[in-house]
Amino acid sequence: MKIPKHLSKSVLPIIGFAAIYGLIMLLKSFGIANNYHIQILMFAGVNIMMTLSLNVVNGFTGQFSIGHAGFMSLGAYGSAIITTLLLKPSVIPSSMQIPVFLLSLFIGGLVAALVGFLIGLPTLKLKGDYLAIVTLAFGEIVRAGLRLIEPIGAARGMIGVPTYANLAWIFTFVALTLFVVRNVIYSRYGRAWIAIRDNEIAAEAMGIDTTRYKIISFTFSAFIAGVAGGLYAHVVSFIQPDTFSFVKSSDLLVFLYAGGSGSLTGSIVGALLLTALPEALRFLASWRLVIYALVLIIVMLYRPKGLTGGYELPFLRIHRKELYEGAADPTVPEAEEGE
Amino acid sequence: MATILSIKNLTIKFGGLVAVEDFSADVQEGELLAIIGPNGAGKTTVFNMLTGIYKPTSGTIEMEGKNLIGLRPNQFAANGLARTFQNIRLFHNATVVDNIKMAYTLHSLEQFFPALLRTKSIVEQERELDIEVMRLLKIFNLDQQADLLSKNLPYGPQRKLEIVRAMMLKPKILLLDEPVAGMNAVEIDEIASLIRRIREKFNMTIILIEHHMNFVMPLADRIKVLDFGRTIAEGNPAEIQRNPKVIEAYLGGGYNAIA
Amino acid sequence: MTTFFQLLIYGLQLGSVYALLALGYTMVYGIVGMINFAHGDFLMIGALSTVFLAMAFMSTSGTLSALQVIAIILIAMIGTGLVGVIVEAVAYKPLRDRPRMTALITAVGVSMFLQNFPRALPFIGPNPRPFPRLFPLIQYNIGGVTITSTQLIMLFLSLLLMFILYYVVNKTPLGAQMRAVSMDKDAALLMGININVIISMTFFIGAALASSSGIFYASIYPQVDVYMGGWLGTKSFIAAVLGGIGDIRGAMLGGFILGISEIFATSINSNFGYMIGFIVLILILLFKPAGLLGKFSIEKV
Amino acid sequence: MKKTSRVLLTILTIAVFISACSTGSPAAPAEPEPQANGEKTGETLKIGVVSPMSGPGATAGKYITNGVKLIEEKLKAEGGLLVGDTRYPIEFVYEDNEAKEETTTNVYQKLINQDNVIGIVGPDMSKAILAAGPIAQSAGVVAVGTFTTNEAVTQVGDYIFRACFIDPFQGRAAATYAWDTGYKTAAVIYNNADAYSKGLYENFELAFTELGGEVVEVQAYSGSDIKDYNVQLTKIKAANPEVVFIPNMFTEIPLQVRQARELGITAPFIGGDSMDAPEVAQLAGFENIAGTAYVSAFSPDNPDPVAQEFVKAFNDAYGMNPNSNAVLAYEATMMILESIKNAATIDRKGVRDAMASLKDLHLPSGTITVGPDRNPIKGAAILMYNAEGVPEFVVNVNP
Repeated sequence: MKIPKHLSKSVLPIIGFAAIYGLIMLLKSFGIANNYHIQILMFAGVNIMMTLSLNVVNGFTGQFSIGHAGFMSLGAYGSAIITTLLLKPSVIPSSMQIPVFLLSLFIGGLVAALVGFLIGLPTLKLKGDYLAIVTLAFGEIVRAGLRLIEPIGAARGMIGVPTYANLAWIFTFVALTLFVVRNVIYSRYGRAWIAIRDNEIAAEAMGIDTTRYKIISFTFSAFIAGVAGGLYAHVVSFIQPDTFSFVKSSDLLVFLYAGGSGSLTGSIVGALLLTALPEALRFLASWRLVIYALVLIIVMLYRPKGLTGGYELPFLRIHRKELYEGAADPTVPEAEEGE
Repeated sequence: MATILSIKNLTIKFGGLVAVEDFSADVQEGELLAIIGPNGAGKTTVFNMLTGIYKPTSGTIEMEGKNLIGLRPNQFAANGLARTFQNIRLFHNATVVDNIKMAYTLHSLEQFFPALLRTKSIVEQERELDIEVMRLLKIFNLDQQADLLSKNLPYGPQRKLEIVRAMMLKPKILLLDEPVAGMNAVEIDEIASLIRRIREKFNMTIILIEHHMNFVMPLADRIKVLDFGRTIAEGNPAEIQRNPKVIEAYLGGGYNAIA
Repeated sequence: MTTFFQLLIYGLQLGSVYALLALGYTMVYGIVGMINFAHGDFLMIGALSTVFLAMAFMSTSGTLSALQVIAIILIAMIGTGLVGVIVEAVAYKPLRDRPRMTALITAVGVSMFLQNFPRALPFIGPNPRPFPRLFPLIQYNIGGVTITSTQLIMLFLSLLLMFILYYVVNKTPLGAQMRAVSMDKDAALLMGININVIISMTFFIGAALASSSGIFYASIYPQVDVYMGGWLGTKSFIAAVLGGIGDIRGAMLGGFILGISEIFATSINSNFGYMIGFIVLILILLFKPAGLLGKFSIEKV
Repeated sequence: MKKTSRVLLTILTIAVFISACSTGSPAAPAEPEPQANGEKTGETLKIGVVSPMSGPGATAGKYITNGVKLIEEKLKAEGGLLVGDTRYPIEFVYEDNEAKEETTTNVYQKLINQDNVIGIVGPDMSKAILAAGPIAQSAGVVAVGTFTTNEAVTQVGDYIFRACFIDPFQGRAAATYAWDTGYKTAAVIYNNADAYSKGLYENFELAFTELGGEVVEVQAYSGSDIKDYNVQLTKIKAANPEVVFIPNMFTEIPLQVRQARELGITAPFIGGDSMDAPEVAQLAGFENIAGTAYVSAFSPDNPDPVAQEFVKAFNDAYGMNPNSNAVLAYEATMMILESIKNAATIDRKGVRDAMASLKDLHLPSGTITVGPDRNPIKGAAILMYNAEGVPEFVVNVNP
């Protein structure tokens, strides 16, 4: 039998995610996969979310942020403060732990989003490298600031963040992020962002309030980064300011453009591969990072548009034809396939 | 016929250089006003002022009595002034349909959080929009290329698409900046008929820049001639063709496009 | 008052380092139009090779003669210049007509390689090395303000190099070709300019400049390791942008302002200094959105 | 995008994961069969060694690896570790943690789940073991930090030990030495981005003021990228202290000493154990570093035979004196081996219990006993650089 398209579209990906998760758990029970691989996957998951967040600003809106680790740290600290200092596991019933965890992630995201909004408001009129420098400076300011706040451990960092985040949660949030980012890309907002990216002058002439849509993009991206940061904190259980340095930000840039910017699939592939690669290269001992660097260079030389070269997995695309599925009049205004 | 756009003594200086001086015009509803003149006469500069890209040094732009000076380009668009560009400025990595949908952003009522979840109402709005866009594309028979990336369109259709995109803004005035630049005779006729269709179907007011005479003459109701930023002549096509100043300006400018 | 001038001198010292680096950075950017994240590592190569060269010379004669010093500096500069040319030819050239982000990521890879390759080599390794004293250290005391010969040399050389570079780019035929390439590659090609040669030259000069700044840097902060270039590269990028990227005098100005603001911020409160430095940076850019000397180019519409 | 390359990409992805999944062969319990000399051969035991082999911390990594390699060679020669009448071949697995927390957690997971080690030596940085400790704890694997002097480290859980003393003790040691030498006023320049540096500074100030001394000036800088300390040092000079405390990384200290001397600061310096690296003297310049004292886990001049034997072995192998990094890595490894010997049952749990009750283990830096809080009860030595840039033993500080 044939599954109706609109169903397959929404249901199959969920089944797919569940299947992959199930498979991993199966492999684990057979002892083929172990906590080592699962942890790599968890970091990869967090990196996928971060890369998607960066993709919204750099890939789709065509701005140039190189300080995204700053938002990540805000989310990480924001949520960790709640689960570690305010509502620590010892003081709340275990039944409340998960709600508190989710709440903390949400608040972490909000903090990042708020700051993203405030920093974006004055700075997003800057173009290209000038904006880049401001975002870089922003990241450094956050880092330097966190170092000086004693209650959250200052340079010592925060110890004993409860490890609430397991692979299942990471999977859920990655799926969720993909879902919302895809949706927003195929709405008025996403189109406005792409218009700004492709030709800012034309976008303005076509009545798009570029500043407004840039800020929306920036804030949205910051929120995702914040949630990702929160997850990170609850995977590692120890965070300190220098974890979120410029090095982290540039790693994210690498994930984004090596995977293929402006493509959700690209973010997945880039983050997944480049998180796993350094671990896969362990057998090279001290030559590991040398080879990693070479691989990176070669990838960019042979796939300048990134590994996926703009390809998008079916369930991460919404073709306008799908608008007519299950509609009163399901006849698609005919048009030949392009691309 | 009512005046919808009244432009008074627009002047703009870059550094010391006067690019456009005392440009005035009252644009009547439904008319087609053409601005002609040799290269570097300041025609595009006038358009850039009329769409808020440049802020005039002095002068006023009033749209139905509302002063537009100092507004941002997107606000000019919101007030009903839609333009095309001399050097095509499409959203190159978006499909033809999306290019047009992007010009609808202004009018769209989609809210952010519903958009995140892609609620039913969003899907419906998107469908309505898609239907409307396809209807428009059909009118200008671009519907066959609906799902092509706009950068993969041939040159002619790209220019056409820019005009359709501007139409999607539902403007009160359409500003066309050299719509037939670099086109062959066949394509030129096509654009001409397209403009005629726009006028009768939507009763659209149009301001048009062009120095391609045998394209302008049959279309325009009224023509203004610019030279070195100054208006040297104004009138209906017949008058302009006879005007010695114009001929001087063109021949002086070594221009041979006069039919 | 004396403290003010003393601080100013420290600021100029630090600034001249940033400025020197930013010069090469901004030149490459202005002409090739790419952000070369590996620029800072050229600095490292320059300094590191100087250490080895000095060792070689020392092994024969215990000390270094002025002539040898000059020789060392020249060899290091040329050597690094060649590295720059090779890097460009291998890693950047194929991506010249690609989106600039692509080249940016390649540059990150190159930077990683330039840091980790020597680190992995047994005879270089990660250990920091002392940097030989190439210039005599004399302290002058003017009204309570101390200034060292090294600081003076740094200032003088950074200014000198800036003027030379400015002259080369704006007054020489090579410079004219460079500017042509930076404006419009295709047009330059039609004018019969060999773009590849010009861009190679640009990278050669850029890398050589970086190497020289590495040598001067290490003369002030005499400690060299394979990672020294990373953060400095970022700093010079900041300086170049602050000044108005692509503008040689801007890079100079940006470098000095960055250095001076850092020093004064630190003196206000050493705990917050680092932060204040960056806040100042943001404020400047808010008021000069295209950098200090960069002017907004009105896009042809 | 072409289908072929899409396929290739998928293959690549899978390939990377498979290679990441290449499970290390779990040590199969070999049936101990008696040898000629009546010795039985036990199963191979694996010990993980975590240190920064790349990244700015890589220098420490080399010393740590060298320290452990000494033991590895020795065990190879002997054919393994003799426990009762059974000889257990010992295999060391060295992993790079880039001095990053994230990577350290990965390495711990790998060692524990892939190589199933019986115990882990390192890493050397508090922040790294603070991140990875919980993994060892929950997996029930002994982890012995080498240079992880931050108090909090062993509070992670009862599987986390360390080979070094802790910051409060070290800060107090430095303060006491300063006071006893007769210094009444001190100034401090520290790295407020570095927990180690900050911790030492705080403990030093606490102890020094308790003793009656006064800290007249405190200056900070943010991060190891900073190379210009002129502003801070100028202020310190103005305060004119009798001694300057510089509890910083060995890569930062030389420039600080140099610049201070160039500014005309004549007061002597006191530093923490991170100063114990041969590079420091060369980098700072002998004339500048002379007279600088520091707290060290170990002194090469220690007359104790065990110490001398170790120093000699290290010199024979690598042609240089060992520093604290090397010693502590060596001792951490010895602690694990000793615990294996004493273990009731040779498994992770057994080793942990044995280590918790380690007593009077005679090691190069002295005789150590593991205290109730899993910190070794051990003394420190104060060393001072002489005019030839060689650290000389001054005095022992006991807890």
